[in-house]
Amino acid sequence: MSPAILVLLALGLGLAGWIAARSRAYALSAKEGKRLHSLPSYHAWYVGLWAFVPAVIVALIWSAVSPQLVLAAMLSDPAAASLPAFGMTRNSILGEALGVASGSMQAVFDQRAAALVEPARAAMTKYTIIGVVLTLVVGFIGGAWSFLKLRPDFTARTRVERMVMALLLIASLVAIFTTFGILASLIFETARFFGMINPIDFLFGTHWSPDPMRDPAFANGEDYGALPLFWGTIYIGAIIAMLVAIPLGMGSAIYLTQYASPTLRKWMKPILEILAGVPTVVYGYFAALTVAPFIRDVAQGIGISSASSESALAAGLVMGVMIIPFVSSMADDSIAAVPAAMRDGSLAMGATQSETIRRVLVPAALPGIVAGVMLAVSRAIGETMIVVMAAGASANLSANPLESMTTVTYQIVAMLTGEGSFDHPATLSAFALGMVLFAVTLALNFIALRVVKRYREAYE
Amino acid sequence: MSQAADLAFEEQRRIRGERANARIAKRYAAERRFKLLAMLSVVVSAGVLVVLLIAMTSSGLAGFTRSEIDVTIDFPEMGLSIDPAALEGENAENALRTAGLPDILQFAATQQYGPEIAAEVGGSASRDLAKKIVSDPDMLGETVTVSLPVSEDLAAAARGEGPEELRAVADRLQAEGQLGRKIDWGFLARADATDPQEVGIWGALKGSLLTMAVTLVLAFPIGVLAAVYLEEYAPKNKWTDIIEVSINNLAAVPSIIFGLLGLAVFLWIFPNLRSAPIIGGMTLALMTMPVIVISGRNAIKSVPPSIRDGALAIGASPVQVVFHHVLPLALPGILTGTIIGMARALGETAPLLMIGMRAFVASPPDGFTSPSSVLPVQIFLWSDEIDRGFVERTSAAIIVLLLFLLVMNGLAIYLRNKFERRW
Amino acid sequence: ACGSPQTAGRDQIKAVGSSTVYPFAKAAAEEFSRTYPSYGSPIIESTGTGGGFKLFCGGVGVQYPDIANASRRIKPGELETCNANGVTEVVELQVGKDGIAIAESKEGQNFQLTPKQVYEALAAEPYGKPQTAKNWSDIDPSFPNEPILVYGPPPTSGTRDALAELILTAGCESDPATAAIKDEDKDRFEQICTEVRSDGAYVEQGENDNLIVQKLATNPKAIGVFGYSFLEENSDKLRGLSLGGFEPTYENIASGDYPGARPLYIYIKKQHLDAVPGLKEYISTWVENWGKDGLFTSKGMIASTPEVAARNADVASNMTVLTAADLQTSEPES
Amino acid sequence: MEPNTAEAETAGDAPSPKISARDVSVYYGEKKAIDNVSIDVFTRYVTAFIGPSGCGKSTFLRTLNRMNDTISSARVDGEILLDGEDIYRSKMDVVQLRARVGMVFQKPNPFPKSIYENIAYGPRIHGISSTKSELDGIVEQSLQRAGLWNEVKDRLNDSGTALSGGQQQRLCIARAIAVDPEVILMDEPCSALDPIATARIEELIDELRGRYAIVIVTHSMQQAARVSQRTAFFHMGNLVEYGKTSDIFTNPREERTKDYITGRYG
Amino acid sequence: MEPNTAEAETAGDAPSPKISARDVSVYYGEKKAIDNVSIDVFTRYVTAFIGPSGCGKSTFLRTLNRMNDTISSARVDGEILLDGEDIYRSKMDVVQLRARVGMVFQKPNPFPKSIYENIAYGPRIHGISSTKSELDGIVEQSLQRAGLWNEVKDRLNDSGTALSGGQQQRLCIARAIAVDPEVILMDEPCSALDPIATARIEELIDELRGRYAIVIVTHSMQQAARVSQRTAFFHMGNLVEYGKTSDIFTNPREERTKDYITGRYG
Ligand SMILES: Nc1ncnc2c1ncn2[C@@H]1O[C@H](COP(=O)(O)OP(=O)(O)OP(=O)(O)O)[C@@H](O)[C@H]1O
Ligand SMILES: Nc1ncnc2c1ncn2[C@@H]1O[C@H](COP(=O)(O)OP(=O)(O)OP(=O)(O)O)[C@@H](O)[C@H]1O
Ligand SMILES: [Mg+2]
Ligand SMILES: [Mg+2]
Ligand SMILES: O=P([O-])([O-])[O-]
Repeated sequence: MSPAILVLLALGLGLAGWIAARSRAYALSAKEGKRLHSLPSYHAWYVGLWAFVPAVIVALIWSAVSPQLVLAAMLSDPAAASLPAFGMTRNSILGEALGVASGSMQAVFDQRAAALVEPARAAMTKYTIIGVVLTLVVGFIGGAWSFLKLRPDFTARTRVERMVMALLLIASLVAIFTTFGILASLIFETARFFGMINPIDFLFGTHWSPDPMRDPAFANGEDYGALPLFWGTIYIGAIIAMLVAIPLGMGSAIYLTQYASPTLRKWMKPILEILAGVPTVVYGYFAALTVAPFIRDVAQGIGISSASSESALAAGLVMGVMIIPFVSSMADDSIAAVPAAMRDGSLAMGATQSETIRRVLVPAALPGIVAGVMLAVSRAIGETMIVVMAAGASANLSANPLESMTTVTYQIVAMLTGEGSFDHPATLSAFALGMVLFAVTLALNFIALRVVKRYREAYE
Repeated sequence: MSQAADLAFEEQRRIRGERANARIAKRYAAERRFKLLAMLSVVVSAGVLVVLLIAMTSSGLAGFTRSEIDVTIDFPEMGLSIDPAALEGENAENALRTAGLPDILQFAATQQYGPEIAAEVGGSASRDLAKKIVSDPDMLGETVTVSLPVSEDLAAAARGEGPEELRAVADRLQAEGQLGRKIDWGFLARADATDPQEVGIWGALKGSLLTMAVTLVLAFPIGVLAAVYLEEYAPKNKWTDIIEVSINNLAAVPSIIFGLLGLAVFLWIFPNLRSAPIIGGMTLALMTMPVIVISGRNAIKSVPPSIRDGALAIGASPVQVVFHHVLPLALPGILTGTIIGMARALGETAPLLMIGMRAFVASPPDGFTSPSSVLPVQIFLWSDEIDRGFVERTSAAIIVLLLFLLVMNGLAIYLRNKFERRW
Repeated sequence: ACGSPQTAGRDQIKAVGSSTVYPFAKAAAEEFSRTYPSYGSPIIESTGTGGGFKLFCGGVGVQYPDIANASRRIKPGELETCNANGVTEVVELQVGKDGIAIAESKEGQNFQLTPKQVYEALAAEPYGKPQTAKNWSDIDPSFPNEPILVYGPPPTSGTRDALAELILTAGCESDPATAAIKDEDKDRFEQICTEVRSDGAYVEQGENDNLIVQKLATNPKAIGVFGYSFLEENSDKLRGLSLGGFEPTYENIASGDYPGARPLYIYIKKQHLDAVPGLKEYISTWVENWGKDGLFTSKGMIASTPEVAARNADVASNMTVLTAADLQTSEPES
Repeated sequence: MEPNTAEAETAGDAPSPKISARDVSVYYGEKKAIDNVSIDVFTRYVTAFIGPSGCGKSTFLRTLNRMNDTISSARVDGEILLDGEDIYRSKMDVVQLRARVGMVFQKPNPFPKSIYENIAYGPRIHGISSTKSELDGIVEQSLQRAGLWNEVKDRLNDSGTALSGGQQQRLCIARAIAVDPEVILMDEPCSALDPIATARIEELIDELRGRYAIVIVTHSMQQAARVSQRTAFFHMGNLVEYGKTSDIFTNPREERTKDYITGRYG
Repeated sequence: MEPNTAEAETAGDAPSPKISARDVSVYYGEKKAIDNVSIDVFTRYVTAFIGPSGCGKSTFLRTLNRMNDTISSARVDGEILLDGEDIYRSKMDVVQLRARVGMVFQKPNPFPKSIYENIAYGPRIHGISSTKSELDGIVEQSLQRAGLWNEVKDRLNDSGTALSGGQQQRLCIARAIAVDPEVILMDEPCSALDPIATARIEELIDELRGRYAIVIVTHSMQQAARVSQRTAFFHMGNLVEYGKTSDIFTNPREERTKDYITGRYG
């Protein structure tokens, strides 16, 4: 409640400063009869920001500090003496009292809170008033100080623009913070995991059956061999899915860029893009309910009785379909980036269109296409829901696509949603798996972007 | 040039021409094959989409209906004693319950159908009835026939599943027109429940909307501002490179990793906001931001430099150039990218599983901090339910989600086509 | 976890734990929020029993759940963890029973199994010797000559615990030589008796029991292990396999004849009782509905015997705290 | 064609130069694109820069209003004085400099806004007009000076990009005029236009030079001969020759100039 | 420079034209880019198309081997006869037509393959050679005719794009020659080259015309004068004047030709 009020107050101050400075600037230009260095609106923004930003900072700080002060005031009230010592119950009672005092709750559940409502209300009023006054004073000082600087030759524009630049810079730093956040959230837990399990066992072991119920002290590197997961991930995401996505994606891209009429292209391209827009949970459902049973029936129909209804094939096929638009749009871009002169050169030699495509356009676009495929692979191996719903949980080192297989992402979900406690190697393995996934996708992506860039430059 | 050389040249040309002629039919056949293959891949790709949509729609449409049974209640006869004033307040439904509405309903149903079938007029039926009464209190003075949901068992029997006896009963009731599938508008208004007859999508949808709101509010401004900075102002140095590389990489990081980030960082800072849309929104915002930055940069890049030159040359400052000229022109492109990024976030499941948005929440969330689920996670949860009534409900929820996504994607495509221009 | 000091309490109950209890907990939550609309509706997360105890025993405070749902009894070690983290007052309620059902498709091979045979088919090292059985006929010549394929729960799940404890260990102990190891080397004994083979004959199914049901329905050669309620729900497609001569029926499980029956519990953090509004009422919702005609039986739970129910109702009203001694001495009768 | 003022100069009464470049060198990274060029540009003259492609004409032109600031690799040595003040001194306000030294580009680049807004933009950001009617006046006056008023006065709200190429280029000139510049730089302003539009712009340049110093880069010697009074011939970054246009074309002092003019290269 | 054959023609013994365009008009959608042009092109002559930018030279050139088929909006009226056969008749095989009428583009466009593969590409797709050694022979012969053999014979496996601009253009010419065309069309083949490379290509064109009919589009009148025996002057889609190069440049019949040649526009 009160933070909103204080922020609104700061906004009001800013607006007042804005208006005052603007009219001041107009008055200045009228009086001096010459052009101001900066437009009146820049003067307005300058003062407005100087009034608003300090005020809002104070307001936010106060909003963080004042609840503690209110709490202290409540605890010093005699009625608080009877509060239970146990922290959580006490906090809950205090919270109820505060809730009623601020009006967000109708009545207390716990009668012990009733006596505290009045002291809470009094303290809140007091500290709200102090907060309002503080905000007003700071905002006013900021506004007045900047207001006094207004002159016809005052470089308000330059200064406001400097503030804008600072804002832009901060926005772009968020990406770095995020990257750090990801690294931080993975590294510590991964390090703890490797403190319990030998990385060699983890990376090269062939047996995966962590048991979160076992005493962590007995956790055994033999049960943490992640190779079957890596294999499942690669088999589903990089092999089966790509066997679907590359031919279909390339074929679509070639047809739509080289053969289709502009109208057909205009309609088909977005339709194919929808394939990438369908949520993965829907694909997962589709894979588990429609594709997987179909595959199993077909497999049993041709006499493969061991066909599992959760199969790498089902997950991979559906994932491949999901990836088609990635491949096709990268192929599309890469083929389009081949200069028209190449195509003309080939056609002018008397090549047919397919000869031109196969022998000139595709080879020339190959680096871009390869990069696109790498991006698609990185997308596929990071895909979660399809494998969670359709690939199964068994860590199988097998080349039989009809068998159930598990992937890195599946195990991350399984380990973290089955648990939640951060001290067992089984749970921590999720972070180590995440780290591997992160590293691999980053490497793929990095190389792919390099390739694309280098090869784009080659034609420019 | 000698005559002989000329003759030799002509001869050579003739021979080669003949060889070429001999091959021409084969080459054209190869051309046709190739074209056919390419066309086939388009057809197959689009075909899979069509199959998927048909599969979902055909099994999902039934999810918008449910089995209801007609029960005739003679209220004056029953003598439900309730203060009309109690029918006004928030607690009206509860008041009706305490006043004995469930018993009255059971009694009426038993009278009409016998005790076995009356037992299948589920607990939810009395709540539905209470709702109907609250919206139309005059009912209490009349004899009315109301259509009320039956238990999942009877509903399953009506679908032809479950024990034989019940199926026979259901068939009889259906033949007599007393049991039937009715459009269940409540599906769009209720939240999660344990009984597939009782579930609704609104709780999860509201959770999704709240989550998306947080995502948009965070990712859009940050993304656009970062895009402007990188494309227009960033000096070429190591820092800029680092920023660029991290943005490009973030766009490729698997979504589940963002879930790990949310779990390890956001839930560590705000442990009591587990399952809350604000945490979900923050997590998805980090995921969406790079998409917006990249599409924003492309949109900004496609604004021709001549426009910038023109503005600079009459004395516009770099900031004015961007905010007066570049951004307005790039806006459609930025919006397209934003919509696509938001659509992706809306369909995202895995990262939200990591931060507890998979809990059972029986009432729609009140705000950004109250626990909730989201549409795709709800689909995931329902797909796990044992009651087979959930199968069609799941597909129905998928239809709702797909509709949202199709609309968003359509909007993005429309924007792109409308504003696509070549300078 | 860190964070700023929490002044506000929580206005929603949080329960975590068993996926077997999850549907009943959801039903209880639903009923609770209808009866007491002024409280927020409880948040139930299905994390598996073990995972649930880990979260539950993390400590006291808003960020920790108030209730752990469990498909087995809390282990002394877990209770110790709880105590060590300050969760000193845990109340145990047995809310009902569930059978672990072993079942197959109606078109299946119709086995008559004993716990011993199940153990021999599923153990990683039956009686400490390498697993050699590939086909059912390797276990018992009267069984069909078909490969062993069992879908079952993963190690995170309580169903798996119950399988290990109630069926596998029982089967394992029937061999005197193995039973003898118990006293010599408890660790080795546990390994021999509970470790499940991982050569593909036993397929782990995640927490999603529903998928097993579907898989069995379409693969008559396979059998599956899951909670009884799932079997009941799908009785038109699946047939329960008798174990030691008893079919998995409501009556057999209620009476305790079927060896796979297990009690279901909820564990309440008493320290939260005053702090979380509605927690008391939520517990009474459980108590009111766990009878034979209550809400839960319609969802597939098997009601406890009236005596057990009465005793637990008592515990609920007095909020009697569970002690380590209770766990050792009085196994509550099934 | 040679105006009176120009005659005056040759008669010895030299006016002070509007822009005076002293030993200017321009680098793109390591590469030197302009080598030690000194040149004076006068008001009421049209000064043409000619030379083969890549010789640095555009580069030098853009140093005159610091448009090369936008190219991060570009660096300028030497000094360029506008009315005696060095425009490369650190306190120079580039924004105001560019208002004083306007520029017209090779390809007409109107903003994708209405014709009115195209012209009004400059006065707005510089705060030149305080009232709407004053702004209307500026727009009309600028369009009139650019010879476009009659063609567009009834459709000021149409988009500037909807005009023909020649009209767009005149719009850009009007836009430059609207902020009252002292110098107008034009980089091959007619090379994207058809002959008729070109003729129209050349006429306009001739009218405008009464008020402004005009510098025009052109690849067409014919055009230089037609519109300019002074011609500077650049070759490979060097200013080879600078003088009266008539002298350059009829009587070049340098061999390279002569070769170029007689079509030996280019 | 005028070859004997050409003299022969003027002496009355007119050979039959290799290509003969009759009333050709070309449209891009609604827009007419070529208006009713009739022209004859002969073997052993270099025919130059000149005219201001946008007059339709390239458009017309591309009608001669149906390269404009690749532009969906382009439409051709009238007939174009190659050895008396209309190339726009429906049964015409475009693939074979283009093998007979080769083309060299403004910017050298070697395929991003080895030099050898660049040349071998045409013979391969057409199946002209049956053995590897025959193919080697074709490659060597073509490179020799294009005057590139000595420069590249030791690095046939290097990428074609690694050559200098002038070499690339000769590679493109060699590539065109490799399929034994009867006509070679060149669209401003030197405009991306430096003067030395240009001179080299001009020499080559002069050597080649002994065996082929060559049509060259150029924006440089000097070049047209240097390399061609026949010149066609286009203006705004019309063929204004066509005749002996020497006549066109020294004694144009049309006023527009004269204006253009003397630099009144362009
Ligand atoms: N942004 C740039 N970065 C690096 N080099 C540049 C840049 N712009 C121009 N150059 C180089 O500087 C030299 C001079 O270029 P400039 O554009 O000034 O020539 P110009 O005389 O205007 O030619 P044109 O008649 O083709 O416009 C050229 O060699 C060119 O390649
Ligand atoms: N693909 C096209 N679509 C529409 N119009 C075109 C297309 N290509 C050329 N034109 C138009 O046709 C006319 C003739 O163009 P063309 O390219 O033949 O001229 P050109 O004489 O070769 O000019 P340049 O010397 O600039 O190459 C021009 O007005 C041009 O704008
Ligand atoms: Mg230039
Ligand atoms: Mg051309
Ligand atoms: O979730 P569980 O009941 O299997 O522990």
